[in-house]
Amino acid sequence: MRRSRALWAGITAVVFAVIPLLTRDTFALRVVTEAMMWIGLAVAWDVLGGYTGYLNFGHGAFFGLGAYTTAVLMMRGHWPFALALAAGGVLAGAAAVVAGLPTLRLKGAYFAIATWALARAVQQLALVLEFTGGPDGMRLPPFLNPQFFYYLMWALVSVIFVVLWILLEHSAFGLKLQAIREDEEGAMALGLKPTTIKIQAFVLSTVPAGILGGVYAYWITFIDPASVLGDLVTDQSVVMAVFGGLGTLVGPAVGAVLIYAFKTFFWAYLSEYQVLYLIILGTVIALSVVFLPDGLIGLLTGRGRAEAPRSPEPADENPPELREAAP
Amino acid sequence: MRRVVAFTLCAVLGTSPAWAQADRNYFKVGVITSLSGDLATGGNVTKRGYDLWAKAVNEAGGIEVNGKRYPVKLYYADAQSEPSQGASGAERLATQQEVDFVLGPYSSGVTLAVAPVLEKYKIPMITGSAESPLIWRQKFAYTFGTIPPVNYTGSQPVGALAGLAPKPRTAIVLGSNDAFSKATAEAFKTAAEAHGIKVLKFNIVPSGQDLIPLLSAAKVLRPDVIAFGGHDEELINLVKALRQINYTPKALLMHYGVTEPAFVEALGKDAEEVFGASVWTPTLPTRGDLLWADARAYAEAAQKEYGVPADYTQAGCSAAGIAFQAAAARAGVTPPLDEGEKRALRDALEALDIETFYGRIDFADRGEFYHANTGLEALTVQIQGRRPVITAPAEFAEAPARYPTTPWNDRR
Amino acid sequence: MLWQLLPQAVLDGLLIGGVYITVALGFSLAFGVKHIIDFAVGEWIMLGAFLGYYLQGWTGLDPLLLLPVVFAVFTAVGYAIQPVIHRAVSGRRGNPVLMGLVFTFGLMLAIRGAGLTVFGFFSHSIPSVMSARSWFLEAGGLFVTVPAIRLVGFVYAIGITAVLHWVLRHTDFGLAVRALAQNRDAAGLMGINARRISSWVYGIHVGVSAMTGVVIGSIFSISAQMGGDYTILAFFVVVLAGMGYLAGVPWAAFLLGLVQSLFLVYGNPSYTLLAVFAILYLILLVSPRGLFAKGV
Amino acid sequence: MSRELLAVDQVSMIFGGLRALDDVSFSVGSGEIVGLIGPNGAGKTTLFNVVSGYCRPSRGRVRFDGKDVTGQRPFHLARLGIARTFQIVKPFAGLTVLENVTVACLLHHPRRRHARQKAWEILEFTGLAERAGRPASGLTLAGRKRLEIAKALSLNPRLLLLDEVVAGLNPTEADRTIELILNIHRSGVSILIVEHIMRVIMNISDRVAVLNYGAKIAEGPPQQVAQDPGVIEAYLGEAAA
Repeated sequence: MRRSRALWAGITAVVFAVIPLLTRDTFALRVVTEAMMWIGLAVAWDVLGGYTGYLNFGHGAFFGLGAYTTAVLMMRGHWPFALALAAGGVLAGAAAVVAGLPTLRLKGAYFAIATWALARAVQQLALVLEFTGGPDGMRLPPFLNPQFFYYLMWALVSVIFVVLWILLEHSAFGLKLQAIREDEEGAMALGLKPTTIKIQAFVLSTVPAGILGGVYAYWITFIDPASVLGDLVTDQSVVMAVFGGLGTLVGPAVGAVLIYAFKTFFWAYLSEYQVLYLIILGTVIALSVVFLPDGLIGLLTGRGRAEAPRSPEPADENPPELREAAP
Repeated sequence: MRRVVAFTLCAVLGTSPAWAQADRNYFKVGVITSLSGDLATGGNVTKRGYDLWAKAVNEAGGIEVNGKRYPVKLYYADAQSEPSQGASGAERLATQQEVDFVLGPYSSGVTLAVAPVLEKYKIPMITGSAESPLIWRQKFAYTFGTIPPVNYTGSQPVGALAGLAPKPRTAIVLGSNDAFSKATAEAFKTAAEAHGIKVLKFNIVPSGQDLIPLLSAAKVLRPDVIAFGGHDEELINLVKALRQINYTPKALLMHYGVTEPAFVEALGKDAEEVFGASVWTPTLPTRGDLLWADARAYAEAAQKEYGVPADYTQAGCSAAGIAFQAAAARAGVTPPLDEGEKRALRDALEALDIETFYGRIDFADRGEFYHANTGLEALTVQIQGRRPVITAPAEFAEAPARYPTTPWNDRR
Repeated sequence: MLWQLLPQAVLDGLLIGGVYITVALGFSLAFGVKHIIDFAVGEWIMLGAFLGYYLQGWTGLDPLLLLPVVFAVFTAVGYAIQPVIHRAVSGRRGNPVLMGLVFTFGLMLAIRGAGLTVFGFFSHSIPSVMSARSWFLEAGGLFVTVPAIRLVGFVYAIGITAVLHWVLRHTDFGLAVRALAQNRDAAGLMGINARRISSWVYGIHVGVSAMTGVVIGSIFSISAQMGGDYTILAFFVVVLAGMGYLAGVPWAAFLLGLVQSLFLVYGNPSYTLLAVFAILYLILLVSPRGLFAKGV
Repeated sequence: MSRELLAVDQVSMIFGGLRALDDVSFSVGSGEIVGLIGPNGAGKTTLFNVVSGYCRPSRGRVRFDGKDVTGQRPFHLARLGIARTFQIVKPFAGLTVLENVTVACLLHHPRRRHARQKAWEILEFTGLAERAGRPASGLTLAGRKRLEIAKALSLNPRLLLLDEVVAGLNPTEADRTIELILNIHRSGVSILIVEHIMRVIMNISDRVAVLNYGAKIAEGPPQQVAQDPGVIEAYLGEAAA
């Protein structure tokens, strides 16, 4: 099973590598480039959301932070793109430490709200600062080479995927995250430092978002607080990961491809029904929580069925949070 | 999952049809606008403007070039209020549909992302609604706009207010922190200072902020004018807040938002006598050679087609089509346009100077308004009898400005 | 000059805070009892506001008289939806709190989409006779203007808080709710029907939020996209108060209102929201369980 | 008594107004099995929480192997060699039995592969090997309690705190668990065990300490404690209530 998965991953990667050689269609390249960006974002979100059980509702803030850092350094500091991009990733990771310190000590509920607020705080910051261009945003020098961005995105997303695959599925780190997700108190008894590990996971989740944001900025050539610091990135990453399957790497990737394909199709052919999109997106996410708690991937791999009922007691009442609240 | 990937790949790659281009006898026109997302309201207004133009042109047989008529066919791309989707849409229109020219996005953000893509493919674009001064500072060779930027339109009403008696001496200028509103507020401020009105307070505030503490503090300064840059919801909130603290300035000035029906609908008598800026109203005396003879004719056609009154955004969008129509005729280009013909079309646009139902269209070919339409006269409007009425400049004025504004409590 | 503005700024801050109380009250109750973070709280406010708007249009009555109707309708809606939420949070995947978050997040998107479809994109206002009134008070060189509609909103908020407080403290239902919040198992032993009580709690949350929408529509404006702004307000207040700690809500709301008001008058208005965020961050850093360290 | 491994010195724990532990002192010697008994609410679990670092005592000190470890966090104590089980067993439900134990083995075997090898050994030792691939959530109560022990054991502890690992099991399961505990003890691990079932405590403990209302009321060899009038009264009192 493992080997065949690796094989298929390899084949997928090779297919993606040759696409630009097969087509001269720059629009198709653009679509696939963006799809890959969403794969990277959804998978990165899942490091914290799925593996660690902390829902980051401010994923877009880190994406935007990367985008702005790259843009500011390139435009005001005249840094080369590659360096500015790396700086964007580093800054996104540093922001995760700052944001995580007060919030990751707490229960997931606080974290979810705090990250949501953080996203708005970062957006406000970009709106009032001078060097970010305020509400007017920033333009970057157009470098309109679709192949370049395609390969860059492909390489970055592949690296992100492989690194996460190794760290989460084949090294101790992933296991630690899952242990903390399942029972933080119990994990402490086994020598794990939850807050430290959670902050590491947060950084691991936000650095890719920051880097992808930087690529986005250079690719699209224009960023402003509404487009890179709005709700879109967060909303879509969450939906893609939940729909695809939390706590896996393949799940969010599949979710990203399907939802992005749906979105592209929807807006290419059904744009008269505009706002239905939100309704469909919302309904899909709400229903998948109820009927597909393991996401699409749970359905495909049968993971959902193999798992025995969670506990002999009625799964019903008493969330763990409540029980832990008692001293 | 593999099958899914494969399927998606095929679906994506399979959508690159080879269009028979040889002897096309109609124009392919790309339309990029935001039909969904935050900007969908405005985006759909622009779509109406573009659609109405296409319908009228085709009813007349098409665009007349060298005595022959070529119909137009519109190809849409929904920017979804996202710059990236706008750029993506532009790429599709340029490479798959191979459009001859493009009618542009609603917002300046999307325009700024779309313009470089079209630059690359050398496809001329006219936006009928983006009005941020930023666009024109970028000096895109192929991007034009029919609506003058806000710093061009925003100063006219301030000047008009300064000419009223008794002359307003002091003003408070507030703006919401988004690109359009901030530029509007800055234009108001600059113009006020130029006309000798003292600006007591100038603040840019976060969008959606409850302004009552700020207005309470401002009330103490007793400003003659309160000028505010914002969008519909914020305009309504501002008027309601002033109403709540019961302060009536001599003049309350906003931008185009007051001309939207929603403004009057929401505020009723409190909307009366609020000043605004515009470049076009259905009653503007204009004279057009192409499609519609004057503003009234256009307004009637729009009302008939959509059942709602046309605003200046919609008119600006229809006018963008007319600009292309006129430029194509002058350049003598026929579909499909090759690169040289697109360049000729662009040059013709730059040289264009025509009268339309919308007013004069004359794109600047240099300066800070590069490729924005500077042929128009900015208008001062005031809500009178539940509709926007032109009060300045004098040659277009329908009625004198009501000034100073009737106190809130004295209205019927 | 500056100090003269102080009474007005403080009053405005308190009046703003008053509105925030009811934005956050139902949300805090739902969290305290059901541990549901309701991402859709702003959307309930939006839906309530539009129901008030249309009812006002049809009946011509003052929106403030329509509050009970809106409350009744949306309490029923909340009561009916709770079983679905319950099902979402008690699925096989552990972590009910997070599943509830994701579920209400989906609900939020769907309601917003539906709102945009049905109500369109334009802004409206709910006219009330009170929005045209105000009182000017002056004493000893100090003066304040009291906008009537805002005072109504303030009184409404205090009233709802008082009623809720009374119900929780002095009725059998309130006892059951408190028992449920303390300990579900024990509550079950005491013969309390946890599901029915939960449904009522969520119903009350939705009902109060929707009613608040009408008050907000009378003070400000309403649009199908307004929800997000109020969701974040609710989050702010509840985190400041300590999650699930109902008694902290009014104080947190007032603090938030005062910070905004004072900052708008005495600070740089551009940074108002940033100041609010900074304060929230600092408080979380120092006292993670809210102002009173009483959060769950 | 052999060399002192754990020393609890005049520890008090106050929650609000409630005195959960009142000036409790006792010790566990190296190689000893010490039983901790007392009626419900006597403070046994609280004492466990203090010793394993989940609660910081209001007063008093805890020493482990001669070092003061009062108030140290659980993960530090785990590193020092204190392992515990939980009365309410909560395995990492989404993980398999093997993964559960592997997490614990990571403490001394930082590489996932090595930890997994070690985990297999522990599973063999604890008799869980044939259930290794199953989700932990699917285990029976006995299996879960055993898993708790396996995880604690994986930390290579010098002191093992067992919180009611026998209660609730049927006699056969109980006997097997007792045997496992004795095996662990034989491998050189000191044990502090809380148990409700007298038979277990009396059979395996070298020494027994008795808590009642947060205070230690007796300590000594099992037989001696069983005859202590204060202890009998405490238990009778509970039975009568």
